[in-house]
Amino acid sequence: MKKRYAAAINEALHEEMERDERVILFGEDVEASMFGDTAGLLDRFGRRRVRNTPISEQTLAGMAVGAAAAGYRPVLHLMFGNFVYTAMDAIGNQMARIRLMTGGQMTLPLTVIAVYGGGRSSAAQHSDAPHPVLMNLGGINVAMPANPADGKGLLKAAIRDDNPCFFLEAGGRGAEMGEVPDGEHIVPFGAASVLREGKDATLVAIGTMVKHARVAADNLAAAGIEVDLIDPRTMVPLDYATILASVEKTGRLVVVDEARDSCSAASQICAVVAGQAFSALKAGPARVTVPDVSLPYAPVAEKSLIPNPQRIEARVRALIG
Amino acid sequence: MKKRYAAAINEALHEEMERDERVILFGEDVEASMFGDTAGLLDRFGRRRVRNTPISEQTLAGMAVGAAAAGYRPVLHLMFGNFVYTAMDAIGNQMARIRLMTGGQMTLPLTVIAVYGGGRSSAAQHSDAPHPVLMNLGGINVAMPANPADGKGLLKAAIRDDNPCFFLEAGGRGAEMGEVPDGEHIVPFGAASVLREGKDATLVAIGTMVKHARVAADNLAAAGIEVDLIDPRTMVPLDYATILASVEKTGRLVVVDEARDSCSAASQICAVVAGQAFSALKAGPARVTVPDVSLPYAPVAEKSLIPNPQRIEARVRALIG
Amino acid sequence: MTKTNLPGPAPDQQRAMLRTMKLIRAMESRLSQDSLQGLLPGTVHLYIGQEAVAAGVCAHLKDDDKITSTHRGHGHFLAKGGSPAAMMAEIHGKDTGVCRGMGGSMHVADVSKGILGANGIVAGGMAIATGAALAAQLDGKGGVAVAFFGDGAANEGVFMENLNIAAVWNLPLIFMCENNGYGEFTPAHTVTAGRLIDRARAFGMPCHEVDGNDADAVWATAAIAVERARAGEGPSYIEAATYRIHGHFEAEAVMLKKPYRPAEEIEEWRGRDPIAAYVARLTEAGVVTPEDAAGLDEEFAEVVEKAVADAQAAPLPSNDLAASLMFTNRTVEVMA
Amino acid sequence: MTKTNLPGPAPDQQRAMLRTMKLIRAMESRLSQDSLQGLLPGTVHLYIGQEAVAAGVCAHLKDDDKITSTHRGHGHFLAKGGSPAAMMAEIHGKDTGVCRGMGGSMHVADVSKGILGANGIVAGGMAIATGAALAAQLDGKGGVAVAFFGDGAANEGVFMENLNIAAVWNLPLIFMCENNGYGEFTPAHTVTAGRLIDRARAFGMPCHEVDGNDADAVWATAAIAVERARAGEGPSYIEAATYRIHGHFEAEAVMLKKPYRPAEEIEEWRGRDPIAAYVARLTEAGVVTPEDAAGLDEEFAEVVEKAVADAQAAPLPSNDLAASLMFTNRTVEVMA
Ligand SMILES: Cc1ncc(C[n+]2csc(CCOP(=O)(O)OP(=O)(O)O)c2C)c(N)n1
Ligand SMILES: Cc1ncc(C[n+]2csc(CCOP(=O)(O)OP(=O)(O)O)c2C)c(N)n1
Ligand SMILES: [Mg+2]
Ligand SMILES: [Mg+2]
Repeated sequence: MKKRYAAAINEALHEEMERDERVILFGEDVEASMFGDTAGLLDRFGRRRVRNTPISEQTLAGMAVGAAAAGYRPVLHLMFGNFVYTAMDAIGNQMARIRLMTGGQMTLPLTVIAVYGGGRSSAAQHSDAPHPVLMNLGGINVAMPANPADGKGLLKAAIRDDNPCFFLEAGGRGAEMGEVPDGEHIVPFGAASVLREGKDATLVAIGTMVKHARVAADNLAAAGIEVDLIDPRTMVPLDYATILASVEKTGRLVVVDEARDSCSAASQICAVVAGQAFSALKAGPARVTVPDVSLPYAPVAEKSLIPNPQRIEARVRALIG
Repeated sequence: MKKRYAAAINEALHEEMERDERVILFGEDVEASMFGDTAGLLDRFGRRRVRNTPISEQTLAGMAVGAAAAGYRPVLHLMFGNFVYTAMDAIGNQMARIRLMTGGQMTLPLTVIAVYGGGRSSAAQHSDAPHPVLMNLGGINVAMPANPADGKGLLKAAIRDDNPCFFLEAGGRGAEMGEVPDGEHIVPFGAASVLREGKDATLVAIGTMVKHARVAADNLAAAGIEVDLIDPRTMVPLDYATILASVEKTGRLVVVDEARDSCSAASQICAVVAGQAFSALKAGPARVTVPDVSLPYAPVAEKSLIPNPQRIEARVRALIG
Repeated sequence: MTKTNLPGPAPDQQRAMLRTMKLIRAMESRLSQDSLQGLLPGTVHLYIGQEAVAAGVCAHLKDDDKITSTHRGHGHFLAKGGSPAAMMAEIHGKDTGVCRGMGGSMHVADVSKGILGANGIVAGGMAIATGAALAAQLDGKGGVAVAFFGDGAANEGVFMENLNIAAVWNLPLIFMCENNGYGEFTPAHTVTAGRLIDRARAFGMPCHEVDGNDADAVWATAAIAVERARAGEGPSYIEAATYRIHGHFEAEAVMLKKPYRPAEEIEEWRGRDPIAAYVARLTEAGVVTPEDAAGLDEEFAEVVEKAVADAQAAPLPSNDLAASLMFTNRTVEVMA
Repeated sequence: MTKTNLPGPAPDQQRAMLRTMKLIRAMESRLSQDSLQGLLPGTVHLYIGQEAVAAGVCAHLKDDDKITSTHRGHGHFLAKGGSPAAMMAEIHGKDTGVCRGMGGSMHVADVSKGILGANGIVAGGMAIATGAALAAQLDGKGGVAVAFFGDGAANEGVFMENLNIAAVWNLPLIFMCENNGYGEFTPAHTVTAGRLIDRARAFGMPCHEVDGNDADAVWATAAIAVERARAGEGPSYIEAATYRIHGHFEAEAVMLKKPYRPAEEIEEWRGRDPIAAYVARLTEAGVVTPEDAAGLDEEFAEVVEKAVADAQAAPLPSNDLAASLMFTNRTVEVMA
């Protein structure tokens, strides 16, 4: 059945809270639910398990660790991706480290939801894509669903996972429709999806960028250039095998990422592919990313910095030469 | 004259505070100075300009922004690299963004000092190398001096720079000696130093890793393998030109970085080189990094995870084949 | 509550505050319309109903004094002397904007006027104000910094950190809390233990409560705190009770499934509109005539009209601008 | 100060607390020696002088109750039932350590005993305790969580955030502040405005001050707070005045250029040693004999000796261990 992105996510939360009463949800304004993803949960599950919180991100993230260590499966809605920085001590110094530091004693089945990405004139404090920072921390799984089905399936997987999982929602995409399988639908972490097959190049697109990459791939196909279009779906763990196999076939790689370029996921993927599939490569792997700037408010200026179908298409064409 | 690393840094602070009374210093225990880098400054410059602070990292970093915006040149000693996470909201949402958000009105001549890296059984909350996170933020300069001379010269440059600069001190290296030029000594940001020249491979080593890379390069030379050894010295801005020119000559690249591998500086450099110097490459660019783990306390286990001369040497040899 | 039998503002000062409030209201009423009609790029958080706080506090400040503001920052910007035209252009995302279109509504700033910026991070401006207060203390010229923030921001831990540092170092800083009863869509009392003012009291600084819809009362209270700061006697905390008549942001009626505040509550506060009440008081006292008040409305209607027209006609910022603004001395390049 | 005319511990409980304190002291005295001789991999922050706090509080806790601790965490670990041998092996960095050598002194934890870990981040454990208290509230079985922290940690903003959330949600949580007068090498009064207890009071929870060197007084105060938490009546704050006799960490004498605390101050507090005083009190009251006390010293000397010998003989953790422990269900691989 076709569903909106936010609705699919909301459905996953309903189903998992129904299934397991140790799943609890808290965050700022989860009751009013600006994004619609947590709508209705308070009415359904009550104020014991669904809690509006004070504006105290650092503590909320630390509490998720504590509640998980004590046997619950907390879901924290952190609102915007930039607030990952606000809560970073609890994330980078506790959540990501504490399992190792306790010699594996502590198991942390927790999920953190945050909405990331630009394109809506929200300016520099509400537009970051924080996945590269999370990837560098180690110890945290990171999902970046690009469509309603993956939104539902990855969130259910995250909630059932015994490890800390970030679930990064594509900003401004809440109303987009997509087919969501009926019944129980779970998407495992670490399994990329191949959205299109082609022999000429491998196009990897992350989260928000999948949509643009699809358009680019369609345009390229119309011009006779066929690409493998790969959506990794989770950045940790990252399905390098699928990407490498594709590059072995195509010999060319373009990675599209809404992160700033330096130390981006795109750079990571290009580095690994350059290291592991060098002999298969016919051209240097290419990145289409945001330059190392803060996103501006002015819409045209902002859009010009975020990868778009034209830039992606041009990059693939340049590679093929 | 030969000086210790911490002493060279201390000298830079003395000289810059002497030179410009708008340079001020604050941080936790800058008076007692566990690392020796801020020793004597309070006695010399008094409690107006040198202040021990409460343990409030988030606010200290925000205050550096405010004091800089109001015309001072604050130097904040943040103690350990992991506390970058503790202060991350002020760093990632304010320090890195506010100049752009104000349309360039706000100029932030501030410096943040932090000691990073493992190898001393300090365990996972005191051993991180946070430079990839800082690089991804954009808007922040990052220096990683590997020796006393660069320690002095880069810190003086950072303090005089009109932009936010992180000055990351190599952990556990405070007592190491090195030649420091007499008199005014400033090392510009964005200029790599080439420590050794050779035709067979380009070895880039970052901060703490330069020492190990030197040993590896010496060993390789003894076996007839000559490398260009490059210390980028600053990660933002990063002197890609020097690295690219070297790779054009050697055709091979190994980057050594104490960061966790995913979205590391090593990955960034490999990605850029693979993209820009592909036709010069004889082999895939290689990374020697820390795997995506938290560093353990147990010394042998910890050391096994941090790049060492043997691993570096092996990687270069493998590339040359 | 600080009683209005404190020394109050002189008639000139009252007229100036009325001007400030009317200017803010005129600007924001237009922003509200334009936002609902989809004419603005981003979202806007309006200060309508809280104008007396910015007006009463900023009346005491000079250009050299610093303020930091919040996501709800238009009022503070204008009250501290920011240009209406430059703000309007900013919110329209134009190159002529006070931040060249890079910041928008949530980031209006004019450093030359001591406005260190509205801020999209709740409580994010506070430490910046503390840093500016440290600078003012070092300057030793009697400068002061004011951190404006909301009841919601008072639950961010940095609030306490800043209270502590300001108190320990005796900084010339004013913590100006605008308690409007809500953070986004959550009533403050459901997420706030105890009274906010007691948090500040724990740090041993003078603490004042004031009716945030009474410009004279705010003025009188701020006078005490500003004087204290200028005299080198340290920080103060002021808490103003007020209300966001328009709610959290203009899009909320569309975005939310159901109302989160009682209609009667909104009506009650509309009845306590700080500007209407002030006009009544000043007219009664003969400080202004009804014609004066109407004249201000006309004057600002024109200001707004022109600001909007100019903003609409203004050029967009170039696509290269952001890359050139990140650092003072270089343009960010992309390493493809 | 909470007076000792509160209902106090029974003789059995007193003997148990004396055991706890003596065990901690015996373990740490050895750690001090071994650290100064360079026999331990990392640094150690010793609890010597503060033992009465951990003993008095943990006497009320069951294995299901949760605590979070600090960088100075050996005392809390042992008082809450952690194994001395497993702790010693941990600090030696061995595979038999309670954290398999992965955490070391700053991270001793035993989840099966409700010890959610010492923590190297100042104030880092607090929110973890709050989360555990939330879990206990949801469990509805009268469980309680205790966050141990220092005077220095009380200047981290998260302190206030946690006080607020615990109070708003009425969580079964105890904020156990050990005010030992210093954070590292900085005297607390130079970086702390007002009194810490007033910060907690602002959130409307019961607040107690107690002599942290008097185990009975701590016991009596903790009894009230624990009972309140178990009864679902919400959080409390306790502040214990105490002293770190050994200073911040064992390396400080070597690392610092000059002393940061007066010799007389150290001597004065040595004179108020919580264990010596307790032995005197219990002997006087006939609860223990001098021989009992000496017997404990002998017993623990053996425990320590064996713990050290076992730790020395134990195997190192394998170099692959860290990669296998990051996640529950996979080993971290390196993509070369
Ligand atoms: C760190 C952070 N957390 C959450 C938000 C989302 N947010 C924006 S405004 C707001 C409420 C702020 O309430 P208050 O401080 O009372 O200010 P008011 O809106 O009432 O003026 C929230 C939660 C944010 N912008 N920054
Ligand atoms: C976030 C953070 N900042 C700074 C430090 C460095 N540090 C370690 S212990 C300490 C002092 C803590 O003082 P207090 O809370 O009083 O505990 P005590 O050492 O007195 O037991 C500091 C500043 C740290 N570990 N974590
Ligand atoms: Mg509010
Ligand atoms: Mg202390």
